Amino acid sequence: MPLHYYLIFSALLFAVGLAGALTRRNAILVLVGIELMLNAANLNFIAFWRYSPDPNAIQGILFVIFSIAIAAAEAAVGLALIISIYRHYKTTNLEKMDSLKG
Amino acid sequence: MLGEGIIKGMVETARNFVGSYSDPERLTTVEYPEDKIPAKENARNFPFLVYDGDDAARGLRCVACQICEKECPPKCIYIVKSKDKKPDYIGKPQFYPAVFDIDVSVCMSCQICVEVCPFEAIKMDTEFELSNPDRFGGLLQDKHRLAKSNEYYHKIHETEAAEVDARLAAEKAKAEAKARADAEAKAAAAAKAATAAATPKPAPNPTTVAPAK
Amino acid sequence: MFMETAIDTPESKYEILPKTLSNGEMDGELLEVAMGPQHPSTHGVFRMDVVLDGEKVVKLKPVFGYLHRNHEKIAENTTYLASMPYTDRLDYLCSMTNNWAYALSVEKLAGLQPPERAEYIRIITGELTRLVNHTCLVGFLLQDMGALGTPLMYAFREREMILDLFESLSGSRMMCNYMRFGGCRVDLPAGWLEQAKRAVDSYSGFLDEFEKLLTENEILVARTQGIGVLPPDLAVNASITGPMLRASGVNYDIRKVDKYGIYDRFEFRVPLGDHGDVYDRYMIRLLEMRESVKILNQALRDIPAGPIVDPKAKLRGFRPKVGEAYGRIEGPKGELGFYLISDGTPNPYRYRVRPPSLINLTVLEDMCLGQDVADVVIILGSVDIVLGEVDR
Amino acid sequence: MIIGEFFRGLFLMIWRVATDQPEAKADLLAVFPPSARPVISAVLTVSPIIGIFATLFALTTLLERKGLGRIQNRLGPNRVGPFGILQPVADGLKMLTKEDIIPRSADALVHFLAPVVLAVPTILAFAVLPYGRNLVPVDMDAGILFFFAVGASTELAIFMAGWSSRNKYSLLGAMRAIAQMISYEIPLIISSVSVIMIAGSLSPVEIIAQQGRYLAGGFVPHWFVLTPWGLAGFIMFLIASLAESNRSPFDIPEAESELIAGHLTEYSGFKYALFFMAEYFGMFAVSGLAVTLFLGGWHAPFEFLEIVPSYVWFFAKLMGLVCLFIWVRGTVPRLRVDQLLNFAWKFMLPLSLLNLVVAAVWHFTAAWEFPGAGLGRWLLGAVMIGVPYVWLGRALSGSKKITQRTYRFAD
Amino acid sequence: MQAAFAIIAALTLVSAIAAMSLRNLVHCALCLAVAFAGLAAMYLQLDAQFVGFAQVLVYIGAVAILVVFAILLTRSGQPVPHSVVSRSWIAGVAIAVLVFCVLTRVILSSSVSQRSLPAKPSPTVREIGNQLMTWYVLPLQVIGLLLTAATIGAVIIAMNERKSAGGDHRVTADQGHGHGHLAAPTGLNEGNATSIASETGSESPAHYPQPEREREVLAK
Repeated sequence: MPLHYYLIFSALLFAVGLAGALTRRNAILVLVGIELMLNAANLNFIAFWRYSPDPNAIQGILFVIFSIAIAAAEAAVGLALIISIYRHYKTTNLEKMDSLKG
Repeated sequence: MLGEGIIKGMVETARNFVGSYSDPERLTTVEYPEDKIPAKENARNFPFLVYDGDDAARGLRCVACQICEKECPPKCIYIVKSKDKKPDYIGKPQFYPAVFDIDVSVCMSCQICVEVCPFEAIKMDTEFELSNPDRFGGLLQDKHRLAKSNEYYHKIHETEAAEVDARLAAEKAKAEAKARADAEAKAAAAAKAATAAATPKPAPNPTTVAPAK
Repeated sequence: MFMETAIDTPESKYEILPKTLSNGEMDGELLEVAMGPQHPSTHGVFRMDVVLDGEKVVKLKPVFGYLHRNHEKIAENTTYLASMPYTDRLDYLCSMTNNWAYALSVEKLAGLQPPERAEYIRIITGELTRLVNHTCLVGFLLQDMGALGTPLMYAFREREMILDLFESLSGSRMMCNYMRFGGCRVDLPAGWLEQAKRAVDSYSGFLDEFEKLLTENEILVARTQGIGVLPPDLAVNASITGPMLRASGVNYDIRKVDKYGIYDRFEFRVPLGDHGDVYDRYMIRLLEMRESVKILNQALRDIPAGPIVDPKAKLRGFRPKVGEAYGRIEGPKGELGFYLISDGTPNPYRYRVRPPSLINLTVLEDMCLGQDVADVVIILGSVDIVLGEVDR
Repeated sequence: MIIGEFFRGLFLMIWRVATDQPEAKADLLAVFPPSARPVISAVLTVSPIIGIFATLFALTTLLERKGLGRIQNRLGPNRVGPFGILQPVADGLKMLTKEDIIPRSADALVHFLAPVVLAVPTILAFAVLPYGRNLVPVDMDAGILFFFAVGASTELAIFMAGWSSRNKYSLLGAMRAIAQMISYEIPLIISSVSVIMIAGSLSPVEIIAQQGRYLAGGFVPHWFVLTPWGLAGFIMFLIASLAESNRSPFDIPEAESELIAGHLTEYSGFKYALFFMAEYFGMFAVSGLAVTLFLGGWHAPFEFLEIVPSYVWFFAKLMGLVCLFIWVRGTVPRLRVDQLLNFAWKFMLPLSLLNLVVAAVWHFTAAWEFPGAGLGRWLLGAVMIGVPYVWLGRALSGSKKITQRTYRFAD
Repeated sequence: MQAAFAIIAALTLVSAIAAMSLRNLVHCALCLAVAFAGLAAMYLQLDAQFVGFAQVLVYIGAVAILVVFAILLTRSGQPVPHSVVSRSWIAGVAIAVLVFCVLTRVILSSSVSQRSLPAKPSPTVREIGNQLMTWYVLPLQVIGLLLTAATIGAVIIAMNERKSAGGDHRVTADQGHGHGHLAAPTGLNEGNATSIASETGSESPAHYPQPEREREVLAK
């Protein structure tokens, strides 16, 4: 199975995540979209590693492990921020969080 | 140290676990339909009517005085007094209950009817297996189902029944003695003797005893 | 949410009340839960409308009356004697003390004096009832705490012996209907005293076992200490009585105060707690059981022979003279009193029960605010209510 | 002909499994065409696992009810069949014939999917456990990681159950369940990391192989539980696995006296049975992992007992742990949520991290050569974990000022 | 191989689209979990076991749960009255489609993408660990630091700010909703308790001595 199947699938996933992040009103779903995009990128790393001429060079895997760790940290902080914002504005609708004043 | 109390508790439960095999005293469970706890002598469940002799219809002690009907806290007794009279154990003509119903589903087994009955006619049964598919009719006990012999009463409440019998016998003897004495005296006093016969304990005429309300 | 651990600040209980509650709006983060009437641990048909912030209680409203049976009005329409079996059903765990309190008030009304032996029997059955009640209570309390039946089953195992005693005495295990105005209904059957002595002797062993099982258990201690604190001044103002009041450190026991019956002849002490929390209420009950065992040992030793009913007492046609009386005893749950007004007829003109369960329940919200849902259950358990008595 | 071969293969398979021989399935698989072999092989592996654990589940429910009954001085179920042995069958029939109620306002699809989603990972977790000398369904290089990964995905199922029921108790129960499972997953994983560190492998087979030696003439097994860090890790693993499988005293999510039944409140019939089964399967899986990591897996306690088939030891140890769980359940009351989380974060987590250090010290003191070095090592490890245990325990209970109270008596 | 890829890809994609387009946020989160699981399956299919399991452990076991928690804590589970997408959704979709087209163009034009599958590699966990502890030890430390910082930061951000929120959340006991009904006047001490007892009882207050301070040790 050629590599570009995976790459196109990954691009599709990335586009879905991007579309969600750009269009949804809810802050949580925007974060979810970003997570999807990150995952699509991870898939690329794995696919390239698997199809690389020397699969025993495992940089691709290590990159994904680091990326997963960062994504987890990002999700935790991002969601904490959203909860904090919700406490303040009583909404998670991004279009209503339009004032800088508290 | 943390965990000490929990370990102590676990030792205790282990002791009970082993104990339930080695020491059957610990198991209070009785496997009901096969084993039954023998009824205590004072046990009470639902009332029944005592009759003397063999014939339930003739020997019924109840004179339909309706005291129990009035005193019954949940009002589960229904009595209709007869039109005619029949002789009681002394031989005196008394009314008898034409209808005597107890709704067991309402009865709360308080024994007050037994305590207030002046004629020792209603007593508590120890029978409790009365479950019935018919919720209304099956639990409404009429005179025929309620009537149980004095022998049965002796069987379930030995001491109490013996006392009751002794008391009734004494009263009967007293009444007979009095009747004999009176008969020897005057024929004119016979009517008066009849009223005096039962003065000590059982009231001569139920209607005068029933609390006027 | 799971990162916020243990905000345990009972003193700030008023601080966390959101303003929105008072004008009927619910804050977005609050959750209103109706605990009951069909809930496994409300000890009957009882409802608590709880407003929760996460798991913390910010408002609690007890709702009762589901079991209302019109007890007082029924009693005003039947004879004095016919109310006696109904008192069994008030607090159905301790019918003997209910009977006693009612008999006591009728005796006050009618001027009856139970004979010596009857008084002893009353003390014996009353203290046995206290054992039954407290045993059940600690069992249920630990069941509410999630100890999955083990303490409850041990408690029931011991209770069984006392119920057997009650059955052979009065004919019924729970609905004893045993006391009568001016005495008791029947005399003790042969061998009863020996059986009672055996039961009482084995009770200390059971209490030791029970304490070993759980009193030192870290989980129990952590669950109960400092939970549901009832300060003594609040307890007195809310007219809390019984073990709950004594757990708050107020020395008030009607057995000592009124010396009703012949309690002045017995040596016993009244245990008092210092913290007024659930743990104290639990321990006070265990300690009270030990004191009850002491009283029982004395009473079973000293009981005299003699009649059991005041000869002046009448079963049929009982009409006390015009007047009023309030008889009260130290029931296992608190002060149980019956207030009666007689107008000379066979029925009381006014009949009123002072139910300790209901009055002890009034401080439930004050004890529960700021605690967890899980604590509400054990606080309710430590109040020791029986819904038959609360709703009447 | 084919049928004869089939039965010969079947017989050989059973014989080889029973006598601990490798390649049990080979002859039976040879009967089938090569293209069908992977599927047949998988079926031959999966069906006995599910069958055995389903039977074990039935037996354990009976054992639990009987054992709890005896602990509570009751008789336990004794009506269905001799000594109540058929009680699980009766329970199962009852569950299956009960009406399946879906609340009107519930999210029907999620409500339906929740038990399925819960059951799948719990069964998957059985895939990596070695049940006997040559009985391991999937010998995976990252087997332990797989176990924890599938274990982590059960949380979502519990959330689905709680949320879709549209019941406040269910939701509260689900929130509690998630908080609890996430908190206890960390000590669970960290306490097994000490074993992974010492063994230097994530493969259960390898970990068991490292515990296969015997000391002192074959009477002291080289199990990890017999080292200070192993003992501490084992106890912490057990506590955390009690919490992971929602067993008393950590049965907070379905706390009967508080939340009716938590996330199970709105479930009935077969779905409820699935939840119930998944809970027990989870308990088996996590006990099996405890056996694998700390108790030497399928190895016999003494060398001369190695002649007994290895799977007997595995299941004996497993049932021993299950009995311990039942015993604990019969004794202790339930913790409160915040206490439970406090316990996880303030006690279990530091202690399990410390246990890693102790394991490292143990590893590096292996080179000690002086007389009494073994004992010295042991004592060093025990002190290193014991002192913080006492100290942390005191700190944990000290925050609530738990003291032996005294009571006044008034005359 | 192809079939497995097709099934996994379709499942992942459908659930990803569902996660981004459903109205009910909890459904979105659950679909997201399915998408993550599909990606994990795809990693397994690409012989990256360790990463696949790590994906399940982290994404399904933690991130999806966090998302669900955030949804519950912000009460976003209820359906919203207005549209779920923003006013500029057409632009957003257009950008996404554009990005996809560009990416596809690049992928298809690259020679790398036509590479076929080499022999199955066997990266053991031990190897990954060795790499992490030797060549990649600095990134590992940095990641550790980042995770610690993120944990602390998340806790601080999400911490309950009621204590600082001040007045508008506070009510006093009296204006509350009937909490004061049993609140005792301050200063009622045990002496008052005694006097109350003496009112109801028939004996004089002298008979309610404060219990002797005899302290009995509970332990027997």
